[in-house]
Amino acid sequence: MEQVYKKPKYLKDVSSHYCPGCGHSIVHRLMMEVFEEMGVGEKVIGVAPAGCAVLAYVYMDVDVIEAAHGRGGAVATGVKRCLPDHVVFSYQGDGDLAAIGTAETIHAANRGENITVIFINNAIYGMTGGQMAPTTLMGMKATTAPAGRSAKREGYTLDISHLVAELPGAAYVERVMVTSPKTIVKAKKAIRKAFEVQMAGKGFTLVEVLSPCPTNWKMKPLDACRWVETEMVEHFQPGVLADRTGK
Amino acid sequence: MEQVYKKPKYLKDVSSHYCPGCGHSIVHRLMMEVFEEMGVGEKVIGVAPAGCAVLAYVYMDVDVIEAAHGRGGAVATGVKRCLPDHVVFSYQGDGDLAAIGTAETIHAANRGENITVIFINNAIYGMTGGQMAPTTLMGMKATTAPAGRSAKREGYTLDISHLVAELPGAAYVERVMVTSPKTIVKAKKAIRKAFEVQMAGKGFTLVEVLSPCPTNWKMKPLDACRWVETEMVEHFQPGVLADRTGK
Amino acid sequence: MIVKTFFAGFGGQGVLSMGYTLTYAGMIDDKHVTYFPSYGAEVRGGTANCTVNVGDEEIASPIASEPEYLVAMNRPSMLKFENFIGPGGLMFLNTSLVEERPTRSDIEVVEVPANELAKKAGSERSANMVMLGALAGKTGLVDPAAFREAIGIIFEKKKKAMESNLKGFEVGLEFIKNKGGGS
Amino acid sequence: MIVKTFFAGFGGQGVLSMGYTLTYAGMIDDKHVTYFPSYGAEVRGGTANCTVNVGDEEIASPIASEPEYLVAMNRPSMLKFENFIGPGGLMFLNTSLVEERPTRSDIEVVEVPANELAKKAGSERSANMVMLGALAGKTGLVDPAAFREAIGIIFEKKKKAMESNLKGFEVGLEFIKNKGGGS
Amino acid sequence: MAQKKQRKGKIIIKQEFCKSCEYCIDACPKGAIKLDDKYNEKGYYPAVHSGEDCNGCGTCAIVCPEGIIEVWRE
Amino acid sequence: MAQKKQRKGKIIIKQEFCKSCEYCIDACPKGAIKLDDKYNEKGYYPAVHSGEDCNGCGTCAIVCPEGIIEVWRE
Amino acid sequence: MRGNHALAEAAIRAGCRFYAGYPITPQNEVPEYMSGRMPEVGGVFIQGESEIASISMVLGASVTGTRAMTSSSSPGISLKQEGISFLAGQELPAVVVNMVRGSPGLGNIAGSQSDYFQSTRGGGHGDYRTPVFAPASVQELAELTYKAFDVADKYRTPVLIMSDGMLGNTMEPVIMPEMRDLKTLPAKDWAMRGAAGRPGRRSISLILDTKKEEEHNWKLVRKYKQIAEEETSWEEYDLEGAKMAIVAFGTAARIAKGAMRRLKKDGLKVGMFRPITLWPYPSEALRSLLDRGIEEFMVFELNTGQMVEDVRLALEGKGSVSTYCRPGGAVPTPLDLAKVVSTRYFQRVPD
Amino acid sequence: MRGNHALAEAAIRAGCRFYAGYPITPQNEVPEYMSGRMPEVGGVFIQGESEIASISMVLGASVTGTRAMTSSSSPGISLKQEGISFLAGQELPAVVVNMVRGSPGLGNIAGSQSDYFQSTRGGGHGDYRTPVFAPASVQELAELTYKAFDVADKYRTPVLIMSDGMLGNTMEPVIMPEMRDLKTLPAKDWAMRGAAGRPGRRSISLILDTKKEEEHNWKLVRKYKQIAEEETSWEEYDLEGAKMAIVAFGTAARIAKGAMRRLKKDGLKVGMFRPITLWPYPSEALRSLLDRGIEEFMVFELNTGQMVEDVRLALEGKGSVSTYCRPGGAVPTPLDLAKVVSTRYFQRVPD
Ligand SMILES: Cc1ncc(C[n+]2csc(CCOP(=O)(O)OP(=O)(O)O)c2C)c(N)n1
Ligand SMILES: Cc1ncc(C[n+]2csc(CCOP(=O)(O)OP(=O)(O)O)c2C)c(N)n1
Ligand code: SF4
Ligand code: SF4
Ligand code: SF4
Ligand code: SF4
Ligand code: SF4
Ligand code: SF4
Ligand SMILES: [Mg+2]
Ligand SMILES: [Mg+2]
Repeated sequence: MEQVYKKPKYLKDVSSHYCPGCGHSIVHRLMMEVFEEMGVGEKVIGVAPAGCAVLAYVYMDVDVIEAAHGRGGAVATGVKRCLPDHVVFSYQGDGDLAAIGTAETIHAANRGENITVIFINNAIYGMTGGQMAPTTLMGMKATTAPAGRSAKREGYTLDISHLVAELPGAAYVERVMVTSPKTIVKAKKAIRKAFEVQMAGKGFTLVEVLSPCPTNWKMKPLDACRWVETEMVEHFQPGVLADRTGK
Repeated sequence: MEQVYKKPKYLKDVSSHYCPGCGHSIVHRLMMEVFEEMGVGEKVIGVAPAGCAVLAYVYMDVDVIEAAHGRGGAVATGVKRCLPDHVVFSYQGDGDLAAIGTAETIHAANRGENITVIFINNAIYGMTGGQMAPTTLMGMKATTAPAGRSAKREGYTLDISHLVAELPGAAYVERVMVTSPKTIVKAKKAIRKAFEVQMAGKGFTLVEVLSPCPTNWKMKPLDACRWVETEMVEHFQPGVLADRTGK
Repeated sequence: MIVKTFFAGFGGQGVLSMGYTLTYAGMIDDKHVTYFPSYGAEVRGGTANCTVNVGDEEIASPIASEPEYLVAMNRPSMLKFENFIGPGGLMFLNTSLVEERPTRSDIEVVEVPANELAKKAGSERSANMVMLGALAGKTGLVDPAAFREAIGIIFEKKKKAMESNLKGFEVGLEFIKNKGGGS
Repeated sequence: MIVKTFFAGFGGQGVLSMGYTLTYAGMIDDKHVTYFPSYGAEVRGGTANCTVNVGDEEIASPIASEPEYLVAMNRPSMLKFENFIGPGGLMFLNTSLVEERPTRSDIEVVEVPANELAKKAGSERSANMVMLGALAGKTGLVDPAAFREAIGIIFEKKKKAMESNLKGFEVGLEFIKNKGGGS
Repeated sequence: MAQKKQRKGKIIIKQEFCKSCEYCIDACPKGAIKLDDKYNEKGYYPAVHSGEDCNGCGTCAIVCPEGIIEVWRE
Repeated sequence: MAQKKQRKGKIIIKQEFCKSCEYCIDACPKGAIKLDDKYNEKGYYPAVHSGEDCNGCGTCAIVCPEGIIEVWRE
Repeated sequence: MRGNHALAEAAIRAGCRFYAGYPITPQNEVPEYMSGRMPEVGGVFIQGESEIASISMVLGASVTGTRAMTSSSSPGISLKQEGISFLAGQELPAVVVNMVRGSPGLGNIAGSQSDYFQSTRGGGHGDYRTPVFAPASVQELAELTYKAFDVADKYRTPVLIMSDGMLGNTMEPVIMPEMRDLKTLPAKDWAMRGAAGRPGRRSISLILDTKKEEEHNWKLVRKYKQIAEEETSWEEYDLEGAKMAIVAFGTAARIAKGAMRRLKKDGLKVGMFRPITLWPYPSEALRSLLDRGIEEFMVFELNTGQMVEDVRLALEGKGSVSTYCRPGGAVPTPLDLAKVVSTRYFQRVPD
Repeated sequence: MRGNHALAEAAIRAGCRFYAGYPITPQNEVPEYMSGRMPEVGGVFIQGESEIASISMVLGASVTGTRAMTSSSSPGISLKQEGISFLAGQELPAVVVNMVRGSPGLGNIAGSQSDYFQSTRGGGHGDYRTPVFAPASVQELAELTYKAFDVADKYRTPVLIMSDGMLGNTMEPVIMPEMRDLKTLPAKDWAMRGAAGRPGRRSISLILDTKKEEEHNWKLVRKYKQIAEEETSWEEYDLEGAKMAIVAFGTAARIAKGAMRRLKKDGLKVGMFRPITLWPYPSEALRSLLDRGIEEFMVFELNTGQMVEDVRLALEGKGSVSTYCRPGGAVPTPLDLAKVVSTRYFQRVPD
């Protein structure tokens, strides 16, 4: 028999600290598969966030820098400008990228920095224990929105990828999810596309991944996936939000 | 004879530090006229920026707080949440609002904070002496973009009002200019509209004013006005960018 | 005297709730108490632990060095924390989930098949309270009446949980009595 | 000895350029020099000033207290800075733009109709160099040859400006000589 | 149509605050403002009534950054 | 159409890393995975081959967050 | 009550009606508690988009005269330094809580005292100081938070609470201070609530005229001197007849108390001096121990040695100072400390 | 050359090939110069969207082994504190320039030394220290900037240049250090340039295990000790036979030199001790003045009194210390200082 699937080369053989069914783990694996398939693993420099993925370097066998919370876009900019031929990514959660890191995200995109941002949207602050994120859905409860998010008090669910997509520096922006075999395959394609666009020097790329956080949503993993597919997509429609690669 | 124009009540009778023909002065006056006409002057609390308008309180006879550079959106939020019946504005330049203050601007808008932001876009850092702003036009020279802004190096001209307008919390967003009698009258109407929307409790309002900075553009005042009307409007089209007041 | 108890297990096993109940009971029993849960990123991956100090004098440090009692609700906890216990200390081991036994010989192992007992008593989820009953019975750290009162207050608004927890606690207490331990 | 000169006027009058030229000339003349312009928000509203120290020893502080020489290119500068000058100091006053005279009697006022002289010499814009020529002639602070060299270098790439500036400088120098001042 | 009677107006400019931006001059439909030929305290040539008739339309006041033009009309 | 011959496959799950999320179970078109009835080291009931035929489609590997399923196919 | 909850509830009772903060371990329970509690008392809770936004919101709230608070932990507190400097410069009251973690960088979330310098020497720019309270029990966490609001208002200054995750997450019985009636709080005649019937007010820190800025600086210095005279606070334990003093604050002092019990049993005459305000530092009180016959000082800190500078400054070269420092979130046991102390004791203290 | 330009050019010559900064007076000439100069040498200039973004970019650049710098002034430096703490924690070299202004808050843009505490006591969170260079002339501004890059690389630490707008805007003749050939710079075997032929590297500061974080902290302490041994630097003026020493740094020292000339003329025996590194502070050298018969010290600072603490710590209670402090951007003249010094001199120094 022939082996049709094995752990990708750049994914280290250690057990992760992620909760059961966490989307972070899936995305880590997809990225490592893509690097292996593209043959770029040894040219990759990644930036890890403050967030549940802070320990990404424990799993990814590529160069990884830990950024201060929210500063991934700026740190990656510094790296990429010094090493323009390397493959540089910033991996960020929704709090990291869309709250404290708003300015760094918008401006890295607006400068058209030739980097790839992998944006894990789980509509919550995972690492710190379930506080409200900018991406938290209306009515959804969080430990800092115990009565459920209301527009009057907490403001609206923020679609930051949409804002990024409006910027001329954004070469490719796509939203995907990792909730089923089909969506996972699609997510991987998007990730690969983003890195290819970066390699072609076309500018800023971002892949937003709608990602289950069973722990803070207080759901079973499979229920969390169904919730993404039914509730989250209502506000965050998957698809290509910007494609300026033709130019 | 009857007096048809006199200095508005809330504009103090002192000579300003602004350069000849500076748009800041015009906008100050328009705001004070609006407060007088609306009869709200004694309920106004304003937030001044770091920028050429840092001394706004010297001219405006209303309560004024000086914010740290870029934080006007957040300071005004703190004020308004404590005094919901007062009229609260944040007055900010393009560096203040669209560079260092990006996160505060986007999130105040996204929360639908019931405040008014007066945004003076002069495509340059005025106070610090002509450095590039996020709003600097492509090809335009600045002291930190001596070869002229190029997308590859400095990124694209940022239309932050457009981003703000995309947010559901933004009740009213309009872009105007202060370059001629006609545009000034229009600008005043927009400012009045924004404050009326705030008084009606409908959410975040922003008026972007394309504003001449003859000094840093190295132009005569009248030439600066013509430059706004011909060059700046190419990228920053005046008009209503968002109106969610119907709801 | 200050007595330190360390509780460990996976997140789902109600480990923090065990510690909290002991703390509350200690307070009712007019003791000095501190409760210190594991917090933050440690919690990822589903393990949880907490330290409870109960004493008749002011408690210096809420965290435990060489606790007198260790409650290990699963195998990883037993392995990881076995060496924490002070010499002569007790390990309360949930033998429903752990087959092995600790290697140290200077501690006493109190074997409690908590999940089985709880299941028998009606709800496997109250295995933690079974264990707490065993701890209360074996050590006499805090008066059982105080435990009952504490459970009553903590679960005031969840009658069903209160009942099954109280039941679990009694089962554990009973189990130890029958086993001949206890103070 | 360190001699401090303070230049003031509106932005458009080439005030900073006067100071810069003096500094450069001082360097060529092998003196210790510092040049310190007004900067930042002070500059809004169109006024400008700068301090130049020239000496034969290391210069402690680049800013001027009680400067020996004040160059006032307009009325507000005269009024604002008149009290800065040390007793016995000189004020070079641009009488083309200022009708009044300072009230202090312990300073000497050197009246130079700089704009008029410059206009006559061909370009009103070189009024600053006229003034500088007068300063050089009156004080002997730095050798005129060094000034000429400095202007030559600073305006190397702008031949027309260089020529009109040189001309202005000579006119000022001449003016003072004829006036009978100078060292 | 009968020709409308030209209304009469008057302006007062606080010259010492004027910065010579010329906005009022550019805006005045009647050419009723010009720059003075003497510097003011600040060193600017301030705006001044040119002698042409003013109609009191107030346009100059609308554009003046310094807010120093007062306008009267019959 | 003739019925396609079912291909044969095989999976190996690194049980000690499994966290019992059940994604593989849900995803397997053949129902070839179930949860084991014994806790693993981490305290989870790990996934295990259910006894049903596996066709080596690899779907389980695609969804497994831990990347611990290896798949073979004829 | 859990430390973080006790702190939050004490703030509410002190009249805090505005809280803005951003999540960070180990103080998440503060914003979480506030998010539920503020609406109950008609106050405002906002989760800011960042620590910077949060402290800026607090500044805005404070200007209106509202008692306002923010909280964070080390990296987040670094981000607030500009804001704290502005609050100090504009003379606005506010309470800023720092649940310190092991650092630099992201560090970890364990109990630490590594931000002592930052807290006491104004981590922000410029000539200013902030009162810093260092509680050593959950009870004191509540009491000092309560008091911090009064001190902040009285002197128009930001006040820091410096504690750590160990205290913040410890649950202990607490007697809560009473709920303040907002109407009884002293009026703030400087606050902005609209300029009805008076000229516009300003709250600024840009003072371009160097003479005026210098005057402003000296005015602040006078205020700081007054705070030093009136608010310096410390506690002494068993110092009567002691031969050696442990100097420790916060969590470290708590551990030291445990160590002292052991040392006492062993017959050692060791007392403890516990600064409660880290700034103003109780220098005179500490120096006076010399007059009381104590020559030997051991500074015990959960960092690499920061407060020891204040101890040295206070003692002015007199006495003998040693340290036991444990940085990085390492929290030694009372026994660990007792061992170090007794070694030193027998080396140095003459029988 | 203007101070800010000299600084920027010296950085380029030291091999700096990455600059990110955000405008703020009085250091705008640094980014302005860099924006034109960097492209000429094949380096990178970015105007960051904020000070925080800028220092984060510098961190990214530094990880790749590129010599990198950022610059700002007081409020902007407060915003960089988190980033500086991260650089220190991740042991990454970088040069951070602070052209201090009168503060707190927005303050003004005049020359000031009010960020002494912030610079020397790690305004950011955690147990770290950064070397701080304090130049006193435009020439030294260039030289110390040049050196800062070497020190940063050698010890893998951020290095601060603390100066002010007076020096930054002063034009003086400067002899520029030579242009470094980048190939001659020592290799950085820790830098990330992709993981070709080796496992992935990491540059981190999150160390959840408190034991490891404690070890990391002690490792940093050892490094700081080494820096203190090898890099401490100061200058002495006329101290031989002096009866009194002025202690001053940077711009203040420059003014003091002028004052000394006057005092010398008047026959006073006054020397000056000028710390060049503010951290590590030249404590031993200062203390040794006691052995050289100097008992009287006057600390002269352009703030409300910050360095005086380091002087007191160094002197360990010996000698007599007075201060002349001028905060808020006020810059006294040599004469002002001379008067204060001579008053004190005649009070204290026995004939
Ligand atoms: C300056 C700073 N503020 C706050 C934190 C605490 N913190 C760490 S991760 C995080 C947010 C995590 O949420 P998200 O970015 O959505 O990532 P997730 O864990 O959900 O993947 C926060 C607030 C920090 N480390 N640094
Ligand atoms: C934290 C901080 N960074 C930088 C500055 C310096 N600064 C003051 S105003 C300003 C920008 C001015 O530009 P803009 O906001 O466009 O206002 P304008 O002067 O053009 O009206 C800058 C960078 C500051 N005061 N604080
Ligand atoms: S808390 Fe949520 S995001 Fe974090 S590891 Fe667990 S499931 Fe994943
Ligand atoms: S610099 Fe520009 S924006 Fe500032 S006052 Fe002058 S003209 Fe106005
Ligand atoms: S009021 Fe009208 S007509 Fe009269 S001066 Fe002004 S613009 Fe001209
Ligand atoms: S518009 Fe005003 S400031 Fe400008 S020239 Fe006319 S009067 Fe003067
Ligand atoms: S390879 Fe396909 S058939 Fe086999 S177990 Fe996996 S999902 Fe099921
Ligand atoms: S998907 Fe992976 S982790 Fe989840 S149950 Fe299956 S094998 Fe276990
Ligand atoms: Mg998240
Ligand atoms: Mg601007």
